[in-house]
Formats: sequence, C-alpha cells, structure tokens
Amino acid sequence: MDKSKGIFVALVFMALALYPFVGGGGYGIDIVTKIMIYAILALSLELLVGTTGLVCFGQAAFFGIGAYAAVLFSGEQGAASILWLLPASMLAAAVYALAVGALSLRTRGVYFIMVTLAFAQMAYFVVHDTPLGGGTDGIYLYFRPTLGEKLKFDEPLVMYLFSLGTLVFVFGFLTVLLNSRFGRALAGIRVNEQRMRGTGFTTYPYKLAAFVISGGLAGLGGALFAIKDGFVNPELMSWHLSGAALMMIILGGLGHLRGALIGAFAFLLLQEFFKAEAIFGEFAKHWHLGMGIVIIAAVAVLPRGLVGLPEVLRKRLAGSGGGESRIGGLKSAQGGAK
Amino acid sequence: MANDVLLRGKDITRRWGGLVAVNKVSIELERNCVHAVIGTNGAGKSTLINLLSGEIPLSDGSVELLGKDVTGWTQPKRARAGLGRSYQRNTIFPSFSVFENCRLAAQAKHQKGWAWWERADRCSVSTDSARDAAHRAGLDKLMDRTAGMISHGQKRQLEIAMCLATDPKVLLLDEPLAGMGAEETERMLAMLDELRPDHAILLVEHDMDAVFRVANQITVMVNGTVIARGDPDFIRNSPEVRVAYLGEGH
Amino acid sequence: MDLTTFLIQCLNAFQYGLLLFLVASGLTLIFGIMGVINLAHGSFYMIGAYLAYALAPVVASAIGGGFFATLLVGVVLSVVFGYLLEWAFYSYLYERDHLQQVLMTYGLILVFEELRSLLVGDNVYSVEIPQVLAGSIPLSEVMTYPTYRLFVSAICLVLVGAMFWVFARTRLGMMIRAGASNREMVQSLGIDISFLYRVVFAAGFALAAFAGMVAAPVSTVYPGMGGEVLIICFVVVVIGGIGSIQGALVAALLIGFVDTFGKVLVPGAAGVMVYLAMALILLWKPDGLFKAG
Amino acid sequence: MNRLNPYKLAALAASLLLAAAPAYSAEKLKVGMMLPFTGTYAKLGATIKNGFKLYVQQQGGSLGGREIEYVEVDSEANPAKAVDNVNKLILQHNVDVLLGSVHSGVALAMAKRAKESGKLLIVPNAGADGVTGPLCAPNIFRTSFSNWQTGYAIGKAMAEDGHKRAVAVTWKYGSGEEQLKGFKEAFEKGGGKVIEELFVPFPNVEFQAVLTQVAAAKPDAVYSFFAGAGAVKFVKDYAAAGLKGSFPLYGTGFLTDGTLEAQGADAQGVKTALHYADQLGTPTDNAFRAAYSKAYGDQPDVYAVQGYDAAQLLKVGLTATGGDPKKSAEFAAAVRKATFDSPRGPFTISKSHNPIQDMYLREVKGDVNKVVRVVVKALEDPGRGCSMK
Repeated sequence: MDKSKGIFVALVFMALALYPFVGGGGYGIDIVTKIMIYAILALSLELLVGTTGLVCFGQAAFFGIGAYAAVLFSGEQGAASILWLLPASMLAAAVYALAVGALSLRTRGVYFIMVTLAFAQMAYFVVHDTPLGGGTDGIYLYFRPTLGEKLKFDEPLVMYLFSLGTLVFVFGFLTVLLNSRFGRALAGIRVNEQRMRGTGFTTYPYKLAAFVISGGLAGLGGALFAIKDGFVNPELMSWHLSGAALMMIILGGLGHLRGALIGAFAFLLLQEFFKAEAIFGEFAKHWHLGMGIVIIAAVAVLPRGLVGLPEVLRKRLAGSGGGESRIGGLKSAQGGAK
Repeated sequence: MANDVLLRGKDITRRWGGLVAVNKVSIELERNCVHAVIGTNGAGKSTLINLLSGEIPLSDGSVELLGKDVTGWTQPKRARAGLGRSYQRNTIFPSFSVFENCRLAAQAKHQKGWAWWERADRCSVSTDSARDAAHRAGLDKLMDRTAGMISHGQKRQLEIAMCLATDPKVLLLDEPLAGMGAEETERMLAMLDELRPDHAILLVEHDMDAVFRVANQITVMVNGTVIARGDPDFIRNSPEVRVAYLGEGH
Repeated sequence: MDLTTFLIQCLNAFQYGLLLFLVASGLTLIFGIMGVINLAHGSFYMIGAYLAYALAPVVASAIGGGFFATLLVGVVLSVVFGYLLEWAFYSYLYERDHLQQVLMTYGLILVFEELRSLLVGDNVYSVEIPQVLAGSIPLSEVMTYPTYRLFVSAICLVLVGAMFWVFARTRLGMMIRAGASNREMVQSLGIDISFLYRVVFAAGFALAAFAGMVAAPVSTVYPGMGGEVLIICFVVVVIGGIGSIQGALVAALLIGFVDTFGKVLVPGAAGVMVYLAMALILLWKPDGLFKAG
Repeated sequence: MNRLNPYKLAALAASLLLAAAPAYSAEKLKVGMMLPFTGTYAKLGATIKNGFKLYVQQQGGSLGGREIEYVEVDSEANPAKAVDNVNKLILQHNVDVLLGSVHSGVALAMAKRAKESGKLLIVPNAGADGVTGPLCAPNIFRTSFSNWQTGYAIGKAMAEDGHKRAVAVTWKYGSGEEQLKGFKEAFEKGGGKVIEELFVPFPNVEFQAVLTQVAAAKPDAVYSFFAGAGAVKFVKDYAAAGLKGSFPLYGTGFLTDGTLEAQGADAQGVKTALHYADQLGTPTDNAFRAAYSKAYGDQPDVYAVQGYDAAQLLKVGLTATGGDPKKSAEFAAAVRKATFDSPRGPFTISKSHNPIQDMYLREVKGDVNKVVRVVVKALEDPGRGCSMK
C-alpha cells in the first residue's frame, strides 16, 4: 500500500472514530456499527477472493456459525466476558472452515464456488431444520457480554467503538499478513498456482490456512453481529448474504483491502439511500431497482471497482481512454469453464 | 571433481489412456553437465520434464534425486529438495515486480508461513538470493519493473532467474531460447556456461546450433522413446538420428 | 413403500428432473460456450412464468386465446427479448473476469424482480390449465396423475430429443459443440462468433422462459420463484459438468430423484439432500460427471 | 392494491420530514409499521396496514387524544434484517409504538428489541408462540393468534368430525412445526392418531412426492399447513392428484385465506380453522366489511381484521394512560380488562397478552370461507414460558 492510500484508510478510520461524537445520532451509530461488522465479513472474504483467488460462495456460513456460537456460548445464566466469547466464536467458525476447506479445496474454479455454496447450504439447513439453534425462528441472546465491570455491550456507543476497534484490528492484521511471506505466497497462488508448486510451495496448506483464517474472521464478524442484534436467525447463513458479501468486495475493487472496506460502505449506504422514503417517497419500496441499476452501471464504467474510480476520473480528465482491466487475478475461476 | 549423478530417471513411462506419451525413458543428469533432449514436436520432451519435476505422476518407473528415491514425492517437495524447472511458456507472475518474482521464488526455500508478523521484504535470506539470481540472469536494471511489461526475451531470462532463486542443484529448462533474438540467445548460452559448474542441467531445446554448442550430452527422443544418446559429435553423425529427423521432420 | 407408490414417485422425480433440465440446459450452454456465469438465468424462468400469466388475456383479446397460442407468442417474445438482452448487456461481459459477470447479472436480477413488481404486482397468481389437459389419469386406486404433468414431461422429452438432434446433426449444433470446447477454433473456421453467441443466448433464454411458461400452471406464479430455480440449476450444471448437455440431463434427473426420494425417505432433512449429493459428487469427480469438450 | 393517491403521499412524506423537528412530534403519536411491503408477503402487509388505518380514520385520526402518524419500514419478511429495521424505527424515527410483523422470525426479533427498549409492540399477525411465551412482556401484545391456537383448533375439529388416522403435511419451518404441535395435542386428545408426518423444505413448492406418500398412507383425513404461494399450489396439486375425493383436506386457516381466487374450484370443501371467517354476519363484521371495501375497494381478510384490532387495542391502552404509551403497567392493565368488539367476534387479552378468542371451523364454499361451527369457545393460549401473572 503506498502512502496516499495509507493516509486515505487512516482518515476513514479517524472519521469513524469521531463520528459518534460529532454528529452520529442513535440510528446513525446503529447503522454504521452494522456496516463496520459487514466490512469485517467483506475483509475476511477479500482474503480468499481478492488475495488468494479462491472464490468462496459460502462465507455467510462462517459468519452465521460465529453468530450462533456467540449466542449459544453465552448461555442463560448471566453476561459472559467478551474476552473469551469472541475467541470461542471465532474458533467455532474456524473449525467449520477447516472441515469445509479441507474438502472443497480439492476442486477448482467454478466447481469450488459451487462446493462452498453446497456446504453453506448444508449448514443453513442444519440450523434451519433442527431445534439446536431455535429452528427457523432463530434464537436470541439472554445477556449481552461485558468487558470488565464497566463496559457493557448493551450500550450502543460501546458496541460501536468496539466494532470499530475490531475492524481496525482486522484491517491491520490483514495488512501485516498480506505483506508477510505467507501473504505473498497467497498472492503468488492467486496469480499462478502451477508456478508456485513448481517453485517449491506446497500450496494446499497455504490455501487451507487462508480458508481457516478467513472463516475465523468471518466468525468474528458474525459474533459481533449477534451481540449487536441480540438475535440470530438461519437467514444469516443463506446464500443471499454470501452473495451480498461478494458484491461488496467486487463493487469495492478486488485485490485491495480498502476495496472491501469501501465496498461494504458503498453497498450498504446505497441500500439505505434507495430505501429512504424522504427522497423516493412511495417508490422507496422498489429500492432494489435503484441498486440493480447502480450495480450494472458500476460494472460498465468501473471494471476495477470503486478503488479504480480515481484512476478512471484522472483518465477522463486527461482525455485518454478507460483503464485496462486487471492483470492476472481471477483467471483461476475460468479454469473450470474451459 | 567427479561427475556424480544428481538426477536419475529410470524407465520413466507415462500413458494417457491407450496412448503412451513417454515410454521407458531412462536418463541421468550429472553434475557439471548440460544434458540436452531434442526431438520433434510431440516426442514427449516437455512431458519428460513434467514427469521428472513431479508435475504429473508417473505411470511407471522411478526418479532419484541426489541419491534419494523421490518417485512418490510431490512436485513442491522435489523443488525444495533442489529440483528447479522453467516452463516452455512464460509462467511468471505478471502483476508483480521483477524483483518480487525472484523473491517469491527464493522464499520457497525459507517459507516460514507461520511468521505472519514479519514483512516478506525484510527476510534477508530470500531478498539476497533473489538479487543474486536476478543478477546472474542479467536483470539488475529491471528489478522494479512490472514483470508483465518487460520484453519477451527478458521474461525468458526472468524464468531462469526465478528458477535460480530457489538455489537448485538440478535445473530442468524447457525451451529457454524460444522466441529469443540472436543477442539474447548469446546471453542465455553464456549464462548456461556459467551455471554448468556445480549444477546438473537438462535442456530441452529446438535451436540445434545452440544445443550442439552448449550440450555435453544429447538424448534424442522420437514418439516417446529414446533413439540415440551421446556427445554432440556422436549425435551429429548418427545415421539413426538423421533418419528420424528427415523421416519425421517434414 | 409398495411398488405402485415407488413407480409413481419415480414418475414424479422424472417429471421434476426434466423441467429442471429445460432451465439448466440454457444455463450450461451460456456458461460453457460464452464463459458467462449468468445469475439472472432464474429470472428468465420467472419472466417466462409471468409471461404465461400476463400474456393470456392479451392473446385472448387479440387472436382468440388459448394456452398454446399464449405459449407460442411467449416463446417468440422471449427469443426476441433474449436476443436484445445479449446485445445490450451480455455482449460486454465476455472479456470481463467472472466476478464482474456475477456482479452485473446480480444487478439484472434486482432490476427484473422490481420491474416484475411494478408491472404485475406482488401477488400470487395461478395460470389455468388448458381445457384439453385438465383431466387426470388414475394410477392407483386412490391416486390419479394430472394429465397436464404428463404433458409437461412429454413436451420436455420432445425438446430434449430436438436438442440432441440439433447438436448431433446440424451445422449449428456442430458450431455450438465446437464453441464449447474451443473458441479460437470456431473463429478460425470463419464462423461469426458474435452471431453464434447471440443465437445461443436467445435459445437459452427461450428455453428457461419456456420452462417457466409450461411450469406456470402447476407451480403458480409468485415473487421470488426465480431465485429458487437459479440455485438448483447451478447445482445441476455443476454436477453435470459445465457446458455438457448430456451432463445437464443426467444431473437434472439425478436431482429430481434425490429431491423426490429425499422428501419421502428422510422428510426431516429433505432440504439438505440435494446439496449433500452435490458435495459428494464433486468430491468424487471434481469436474462434474461429464466434462465438456 | 395501492389506492393511496399521490397527493396524500406527498403530504405524508412532507409530514414525515416536518416531524423530524421535535416541536411537532410532541403531540402526535408515531406508529412505526414494520410490515412486509415487498416480496411474497407484500399483500399481507398492505391489508394489515389498511385495517389499522381504517380504524384510526373511523376514530377521526386520533387515538386516546393523540393524533396518529405513520412511519413505514419494509420488513422484507427477512429476519436477518429485522433488528436493523426495528432499530431504524426506534432510533431514527423515534416512534412511540411498534406495529409488526407478518413473519414469525421478524416478530421474534421485534419482540426481543421491544423487550429491551420498553417500546410498545403490537403484533398484528405473526403467530410464533414465543412472542407471548418466553419473550412476553408488559409492553408486548398480539391481536392475531398463536400458532398453537390455530393448530389446536383444527386438531379438535378433525377429531370431532370422526377422523381417527391422519397424515400431517407441513412446511419445515417454525410456524409449521408449532401449529403441528398444537394440532397433535388436540387431535390425540380427541382419540385420533397421526400416522405419518411429512415435511416439505421451506419455501419449496414441489409437492408431488409427498402427495404420493399421502395416497399410499390412506388416512381418514389430511392435516396441512401452508401459506401464500405454497397454499395455492398445495391445494391445487392435492385436487389434481385426485386425493380430494378420497381424503378430506384440513388445515389451519392460512391454507385458504387470501388465496381462494387463485385456488379456484380446487379449494371447494377444504376445511380450515381460524379465528375469523368470511360472512360471519355479525353487525360489527358487516359494518367493518362495508367500511373496508368502501375505503379500499377490496374485500377485507383476516389480516385486515388483525390490523384493525391492533388499532383498537392501542386506543384502549392510550385512553387509559392519557395518551402515553410508555406507561406500560397502566396500559397493560387497561388492555387486560377490556373486551374488544372485533369483526371476528368479541375477544379478550390473556395474561401473556395473546387473544382469548373463539376458533371457527370454516369450509370453502364458492369464493368464501364459510363458518361451519365454533370449534372452541374462548380458546386461550397456554403461554408456555411466559412469567407474567
């Protein structure tokens, strides 16, 4: 990440830290908390899709398992400490990711996409059709966890700041991770897995590790989601959420951590915008239409996602043609089609 | 220095369904030697490299690397044990810098995947061998260029550099001269000469002049089998080779 | 389960599988030949079903009506619409990577659903079964089988036959098969590839819409019907092997049987059976049952 | 469906904007409607809204001395978004009363948030037992039914009709299973036996396989739970499979409510139990139906009644508390004492805040659900898990 982009991300995080104190009302805080939690989900998926080139269409399952774990581990007796609740939820999601990854990494390309979907659907139907997690109606948290004596997560501001802290942590962790030898190896696998093997990398454990880390981080997001809402439901694991997470990172721009961040905010704020009755009146009911048109337009003019927006603008202003499409990258997904 | 055998393939066979692509080929690569494999298209030369490097499994036969039987080893494990290869088509990492291409290759020897907190470019072992490899391949001036943007010849050099960065004992080079100009070819041949000491090199190449200049030993393959083997003079004068080439070359 | 019940269940599975095949065959062709992951394929099915509902009164007032006239008009309309859609949106997607295609076709789903809501509303509608086919055939002492369902199976079989004939015997079929295995070769043969794409896309659209139309009288017409079909069709395509028509047929029938007997034999876990089957098959054969090309 | 004129909408939008200023909101009472306005349940959401607004209009636009204004949020019938949507009403629009929802999962999430925040919640449809069970609270009310109630009523009716062996067919999801539980309880108490339970994954509508199993089991009668699109298709498939003549079809009321037009002749003779029926013929019902069709040009259904009664309940509570919905204890006390004059017939509110109401057995005749008899008078949900006394 070069300097200007680092500054951009730092500014975003600073703005988020200041937001509740300078203008965020109750609802604003609530919605930004939610977006930050989804941003964690998007970042976790970015590690797989944008970095490693593994297009996972079942990320919601990890998110959902983290959420369910947070609720089930909390119990009915009293408030749990977040210090063990979050790691425990992450662990639950990571263990599931280990099992899914170990099997699904046998396949490639589009087949991989579909196998991850299949496993997510299985997880969905397990919580949906068994009484374990309250069945279709879901279950709720009896007590929100605490951090020490003072910090109670019933308090929206505590929830907000903690979510922000977690997001910064996840972003920082992934930034460091991607610059490490492990991260570089993942990038190599995305671009040319055959070469990586020829060079001496046994790629399977790398991919599996990425899968488990990604699952754990998604589980972390899910646990936060459960604590924020106090209520979990099988729909958290449905393919719609997996799809939405994919849309976020593609919209933001693959191959960049900040793309996931920007994508999550853009995707969810656009939804809020098109749903706003103050602007669209009765037509707000048809907010999907606006979303659809914006997405189609984004594909047409921003082949590299929102991250590529400054470049497109620069080129437009300079009068030359559009940007060339991303080099290398997700060609692995094409493997199956040919 | 004794010319000890670093890589030994014995009765290497690969069948695809009913088709035999490589049939009972035995080959020995010795230290300080360039061993060229020539043959017409479809003779099974690239398949032989793929079989020796472990990219595809053997149907029959065995491979021995530095005295160890590696037949059951995966390709990455063989690579780490000192078996380096380059590819017929460029398989570099086009979106990375030239340096990063070499560094990533060098990293294979010092993977430490668990050390997630250490920056990759601070790992001096891999950066040093990357610089060294790039230097030997003559890429010093291009280190910061994006690999996808350099010329074709330079990409072929980068192929070799990446191979060297893993510090291999045995090099399997698949048509390193393909598509190169005269000047670039000269540089590459000079490099092969430099590498010869202390390495065992298998060279698959179509450029006959180059092969006869650089090779210590030549194996001729036709239809997956070895029809002749010997030093360049022997091969040049072998009637069988002439027949095979004349008969099939048209 | 006695033998009669078993046989009837097989008939059910067969009929469901054939209907799935109609939708999935277009998906697998668009996927295999153009390399486009078309998430909006379920919407094509939905559009077909709503066409059957919405066109009926229009056709009735214009040319006297009848289910088959509606069907015919619907097919013609969907071919035209598919052709235009390819020209307007999909033709830009071929050079893009798969995820861009996913994003755009997802956008199209949203647009189609909302247009449906604006034009027809959010109600559940039923479509009349044509009078000739409204009866039932007794199969056991208590069970009868609706004639219309037999008709659906029959018409699906006819289409399957026609499709395989086109593939095996016609020049177009040859071009399509060539296109699925090797794009460059098709171009080098001097075939207008963009025309071929447009034809295949329009045909895929029409097949899905046709499936929606014939299914409408038995499935009713309701919001969200496209999404359900989409996922199950992807399952079919992937199990069968991308781009393989034979694979799609086998996989569709397989899913029909798994789904039907799942409901009967393990009613508590019926939902998971299809996905379990897919995961097992792909772990066994990572490229699907039939690899194209 | 949407017969609101654009001027009214503009006015509504304008008033919403104005309402953001605190000076105006002091007098008006904001009702936050969280109902499905898109998707499969869109029609249900619209009729509930219509019913509610009808009563408020009849009261001159205000209840308990406070003028009513509305904020609408589309619940999308998606439980995953439920907490967000409630938060929007509570935090962004700062509503005084929550009204919703149709989907049980959404209603449970709303109940959870209502319990936490102390906001008044009136549930005008969702039957999840938990809302007036473990999640019950002084500020949570329901004007519709509990899943147990509807299942129990039809179970009793089937036993009374002399059926001994029944097959149950239901969607595999929360409401379906809760209603099945109520059904089994009453049916087995009446001497019947459920010989086979068949499930269809929700929201799958491919029924041919289970219908074949029904035919193979040869029961005396069939119990079923489906709603909306699934109900339409199930009833049609049931008839097409030739089962209608052999095994009478029973179900909870959702099987034939709001779906008759699409089901057509295939629904004739299907018997269902619910707390409402078409053509009850009581003066209250007649007046309600006339007013509703005059206002919206459409026949009301059970959902409209539930919306209508939600407004009634709100009026009783507000009148007792001088227009302050925050006084939960007084509000609840007044509601518990009241008898509501509903189009469905009079009902009262139980200790767990669920209606104590007559359950009708209805039979489809023509295009209406006609009352056959009252199956249970004043049926009270046991409120299992509720600690309120």
